Amino acid sequence: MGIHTSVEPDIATIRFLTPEGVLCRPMPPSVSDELLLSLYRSMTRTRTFDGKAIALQRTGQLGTFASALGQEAVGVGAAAAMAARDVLAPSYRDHGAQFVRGMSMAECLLYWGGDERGSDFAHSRLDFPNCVPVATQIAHAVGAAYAFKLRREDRVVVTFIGDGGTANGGFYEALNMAGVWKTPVVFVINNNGWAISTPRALECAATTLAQKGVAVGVEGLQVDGNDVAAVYDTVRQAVDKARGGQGPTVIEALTYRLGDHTTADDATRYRDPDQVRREWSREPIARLRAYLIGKGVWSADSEAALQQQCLEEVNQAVSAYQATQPASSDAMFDYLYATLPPAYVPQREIARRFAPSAGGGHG
Amino acid sequence: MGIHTSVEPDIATIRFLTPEGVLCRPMPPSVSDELLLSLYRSMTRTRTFDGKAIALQRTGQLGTFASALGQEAVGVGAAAAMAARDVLAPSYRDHGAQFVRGMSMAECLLYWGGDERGSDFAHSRLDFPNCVPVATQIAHAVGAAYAFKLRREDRVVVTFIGDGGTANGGFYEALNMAGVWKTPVVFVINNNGWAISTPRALECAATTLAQKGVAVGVEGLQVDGNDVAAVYDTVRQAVDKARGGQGPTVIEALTYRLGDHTTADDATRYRDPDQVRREWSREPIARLRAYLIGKGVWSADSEAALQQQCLEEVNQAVSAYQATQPASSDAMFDYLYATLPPAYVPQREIARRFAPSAGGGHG
Amino acid sequence: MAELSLVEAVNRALACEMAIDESVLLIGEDIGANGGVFRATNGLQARFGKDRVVDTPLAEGGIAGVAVGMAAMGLKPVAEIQFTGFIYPTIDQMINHASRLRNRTRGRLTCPMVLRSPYGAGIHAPEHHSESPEALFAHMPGLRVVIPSSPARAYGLLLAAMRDPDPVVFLEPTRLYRLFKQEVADDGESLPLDACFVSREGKDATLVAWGAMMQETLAAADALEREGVDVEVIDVATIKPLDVETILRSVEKTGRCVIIHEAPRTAGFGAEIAAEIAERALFSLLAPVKRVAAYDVVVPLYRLERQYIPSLDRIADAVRSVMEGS
Amino acid sequence: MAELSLVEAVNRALACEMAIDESVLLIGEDIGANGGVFRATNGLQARFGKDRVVDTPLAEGGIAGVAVGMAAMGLKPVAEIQFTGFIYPTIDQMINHASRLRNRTRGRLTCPMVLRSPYGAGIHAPEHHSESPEALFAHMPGLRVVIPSSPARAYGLLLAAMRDPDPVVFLEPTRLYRLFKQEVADDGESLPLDACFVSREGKDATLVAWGAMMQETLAAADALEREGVDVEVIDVATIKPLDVETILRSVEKTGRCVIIHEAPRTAGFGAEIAAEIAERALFSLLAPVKRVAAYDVVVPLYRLERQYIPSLDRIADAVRSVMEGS
Ligand SMILES: Cc1ncc(C[n+]2csc(CCOP(=O)(O)OP(=O)(O)O)c2C)c(N)n1
Ligand SMILES: Cc1ncc(C[n+]2csc(CCOP(=O)(O)OP(=O)(O)O)c2C)c(N)n1
Ligand SMILES: [Mg+2]
Ligand SMILES: [Mg+2]
Repeated sequence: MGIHTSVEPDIATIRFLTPEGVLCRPMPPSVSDELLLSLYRSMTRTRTFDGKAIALQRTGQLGTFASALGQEAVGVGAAAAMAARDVLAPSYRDHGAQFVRGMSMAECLLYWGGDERGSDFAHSRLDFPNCVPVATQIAHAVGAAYAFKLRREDRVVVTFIGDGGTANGGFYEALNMAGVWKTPVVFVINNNGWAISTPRALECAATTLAQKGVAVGVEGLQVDGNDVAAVYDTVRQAVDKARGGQGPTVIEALTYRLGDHTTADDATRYRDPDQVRREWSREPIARLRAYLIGKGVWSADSEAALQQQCLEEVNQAVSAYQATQPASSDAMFDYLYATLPPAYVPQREIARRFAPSAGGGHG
Repeated sequence: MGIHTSVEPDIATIRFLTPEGVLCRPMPPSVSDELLLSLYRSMTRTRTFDGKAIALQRTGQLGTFASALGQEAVGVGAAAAMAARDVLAPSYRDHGAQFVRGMSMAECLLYWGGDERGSDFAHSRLDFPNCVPVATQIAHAVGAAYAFKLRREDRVVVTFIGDGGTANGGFYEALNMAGVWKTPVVFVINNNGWAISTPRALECAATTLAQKGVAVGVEGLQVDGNDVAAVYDTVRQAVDKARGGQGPTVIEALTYRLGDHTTADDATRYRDPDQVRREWSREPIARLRAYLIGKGVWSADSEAALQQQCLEEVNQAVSAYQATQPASSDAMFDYLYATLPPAYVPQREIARRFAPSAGGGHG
Repeated sequence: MAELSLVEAVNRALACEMAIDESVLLIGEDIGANGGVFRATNGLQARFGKDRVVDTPLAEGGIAGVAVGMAAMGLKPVAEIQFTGFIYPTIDQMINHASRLRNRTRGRLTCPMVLRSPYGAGIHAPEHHSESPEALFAHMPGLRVVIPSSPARAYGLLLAAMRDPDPVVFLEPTRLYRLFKQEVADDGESLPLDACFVSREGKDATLVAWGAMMQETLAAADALEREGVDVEVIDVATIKPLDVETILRSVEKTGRCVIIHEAPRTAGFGAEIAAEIAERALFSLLAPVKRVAAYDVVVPLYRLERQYIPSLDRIADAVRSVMEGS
Repeated sequence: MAELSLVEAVNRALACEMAIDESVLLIGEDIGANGGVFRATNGLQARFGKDRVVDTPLAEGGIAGVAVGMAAMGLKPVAEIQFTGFIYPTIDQMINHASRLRNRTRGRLTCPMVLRSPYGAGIHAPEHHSESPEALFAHMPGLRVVIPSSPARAYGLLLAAMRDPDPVVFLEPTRLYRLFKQEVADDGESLPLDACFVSREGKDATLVAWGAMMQETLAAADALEREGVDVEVIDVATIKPLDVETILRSVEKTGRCVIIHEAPRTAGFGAEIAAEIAERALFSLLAPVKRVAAYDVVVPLYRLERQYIPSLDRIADAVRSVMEGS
């Protein structure tokens, strides 16, 4: 039956920087040194934040937390390719992107610290909140993009999903609709090799996840997700394409989850530490640092200053988070409907009556 | 971005007989004249049945009914490629296949006549019943195939889905699992060009539906679904492959729904009659008849005899259907659980008490 | 005022709101040229265009999900699910997103969508076409659930649902789609979304129903009247939030209550009403609160569906038993 | 007999049945090497192999669907859904297939599967990890719904669920997974699937609860005892089919009933119990039937979850009010 068989598409991985930080193709014109420095700073901010968040969790000051360690280039690179007016539909591990979009670190801590106010972003107020039910955000992205297309608004939606999530029907249904409707949306698959303990090979038998696009007539691309330049440039082109009315793109970013799945996970139960060690040599921040230092635009001094700055920012955010007074029991009722229906008003009263006397701040 | 783009796979349509009934490739060795005659008879039976079922519905003697007019080659060809011990997981339009599997016409009428006993097949008792919620049967097929693989039983599952159904996440999730687990299952996509009123182009932007397999690492093939030899031979190979432990195959069969979606539908509301007229020149039965007559193995006499025989069979089935006494109200309770839990026993009593005095037969 | 069937009233409400509010759009399977399998959207694609009356691929979960995304960005999508038997894949999006988007974002994003579906048994439809899942949605905080029982109520309540700033599940009894016609004003006036209708006043017992079961219930009321039993009939119509006050007032007056629904008995919405009565009107009760519901069985194929749907006889029998106080 | 936590008891029941019955297999996300996110399947893949402890792709609808297919062919799949917040995509397969395969085929094909899931709030988990959807499943004809409240009950009821010839939804209170240990026999003895447990006898009022709420309920019983109120506590455990007789007997004795659950109040399973009492034990009642349930709100993020879960105070308050007859 050979000749009739659907062929495995030949998908090449887009990359500019090798793991050693050496150019393997000329940097695209869109990627200036200035941009790279800004992406570098964003990645470093994210990593600093992650370290602190894990520490807070370990000391009982934060709930379960999903770190982006090792995957910073995907979120940062993709978000940097968006215009401010565009809309992000994130998963739960995309604070790298959200920080670029203007979400504050204190908001992020509030969310993982068990407080809905963390999703009431002061900036990028059309961005969707974190999405925990895997793959459900993809339809939101397509629906939002449909709205923009219908109203001829110049906005593009960028959405993220993990490798594991691409096995879910919700991903497929929405991707398919985007293909039919040619909505202005970019799907970024954050392929970090694992869905909790499930390795990529047990999630899907296809060679790449980019080829998911083939099933639905949507262009599929694969990038080195640890090369922020490749992520940025590829997403930028896909965003431009979407903006130009030429429909959606699915981009598989190859990266690696260097940490546990979340603070509730212990990856040593299922993952070979040698694999993790190997992957540390490919991670995005050191790679870009090597390149920037090689180009003479970065130094040990600038690094130290940046580290300091990030730490300060994180510490300030932690203080703000910890100073936030917990919401009252009314907070369970007041945003449920535009106006609380009379049927539920007595319940709000009961909740007030049984509320424990107000506790301290967060954490 | 051209060079990195996932390519549209080049999928050729497998065909032996042209619409005129002329060989365009040598018949495969697996397809003898004897087999073709038997397939021809099966297709004719199905078509005769469909005509009668529609007439029954129009005269108030049957409920809503989904005819297979024009698509007989898909069901018949695929089912003929199965061993008796294999298992079928049909959709709701696959009585062509079910008749080959031994479902009686009276059973089929009972089902569409609103009686669960129609799904208590006397033959092929492991076959799944009709499946109305589109795409939900695909997971059943994969689960069943998993059972056979686990128990090292020499059984393969064949399942059907419409073109419209392939947009559903249930199809994708199950197909993906089959790819990962290499279960012995064959997915036949009955692409009849329409999902009720929704044309193929509005269901999916991919060029073929066979390429859905690319997304999940499952081989995908496309056949002329009006060429029963092509359907038979392709499914046969896929069944052999599955039996040999080499995993699943998805086969898109290109056909056309010559009738309304169901008796509740009026396709003239949304479909160009010229398209239907054109498609009549490609339908599977006349095509095979032309070939068989050309080969000298079929004649006007044998045709008349077959028509007569099919009519008699159908009429007998109608009589049996009409003579079936309606079930009593107990029928709602007695197969709900292995043993009706005590909590629901009083309800069975109430139902008895309020049962209208027994009515007549079906229809 | 023209006489309209319930499905025509739905059509008119959709057309009315689409004409007034250009953020309203319709999505669903076969709602375009085909006008929906029941013709609820008949003519609307021709009138409002393919961008606002969108034939979707066959993916109910996806339909609900894109509706959430559209609504979050300020559109007012009205999604049609072809039959309630296929509504289950929407539950994930309805409970995990539609119903809580406002809450999760402290009001920053909202979800003004309507999920419409033909609902219930009684039309000799095929398998999986006759389900009554209102109780599932009624249990989800943040949703509204509305079930009209007449053309006029369908028109007014659907307008209200489309104008509501929060997600509404709108279930349309297929059995009533063409059963009778009624004068329906073309005035764009909506009905309140959290008030029961007292469809018939009476003093001896309170009958509570909704949707198509209002037919058997009102017929039972007529039959009982001939026996000298004068019942009050309440059409709940807005299942969630429930206007329990109207029901309690009636039960306080009559002292007896029979609740009727087409969904299976166990954990059906009738239980909620009975529970509220048991908590808040107990001492007014002269007789047990009875539920006349479908049995706890799968909706049978159509040969038995009339034995599944609570009948006038069953309702009347229950009322007679509460009149005897047992 | 060893002291086991609830999650260890689940593990032991799974291991026991897999050893006895080779048609039992486990499927779910991260149940293999990882042993499940709560370790319920810890060690089982190593013991029974990858073919019988199957790590699935991330697709709950597909998991339920393949379980139906497996069960139809005679396997006994036990599917784990990682958290009840992700159980909604299984509903379609559970209501449209699992619960009715036997009925649809007149017993020709059956569906002996178990759908397990950690359930409920109270462990400071992230968003969507704290849901209590038992009422949804309880409304589906053809299913069984089981919720253990202790290690011993988890062991015996899970064995029974796996041995039952029909589909069972088995919800395991995460809050109890490691809260306490208890002696659990390793004897392979199952518990009945349609009988409530009278966990504490008393004469003044009947408290009805299940799952993790048994904690607050029993604690409230203790507190009330110190006030001189002697309550009976019933652990429903098998929500569906409901052993209402045990509850009615108790209410007939005490004349008072308070029903406690962690799911939102409206159309929660407590309504079903209250409705049954209002119909069948009305004249035994000395006070209104009260429900102490979560509010009709979305489960809040963890800072407020303790205000969401019915507290000992709320329960005791309700009992005091029924003791006063109001
Ligand atoms: C629908 C659903 N099922 C299960 C979970 C529990 N869960 C959280 S993350 C996760 C794995 C996701 O893997 P992947 O999509 O690769 O994203 P990653 O966490 O690796 O970024 C699972 C199973 C969930 N959140 N949603
Ligand atoms: C999940 C689901 N949604 C909607 C329907 C209603 N419906 C029945 S058939 C059909 C179209 C199916 O089209 P296709 O898959 O191409 O199969 P065909 O009928 O053409 O054989 C629809 C929408 C259904 N049965 N199941
Ligand atoms: Mg991953
Ligand atoms: Mg079709």
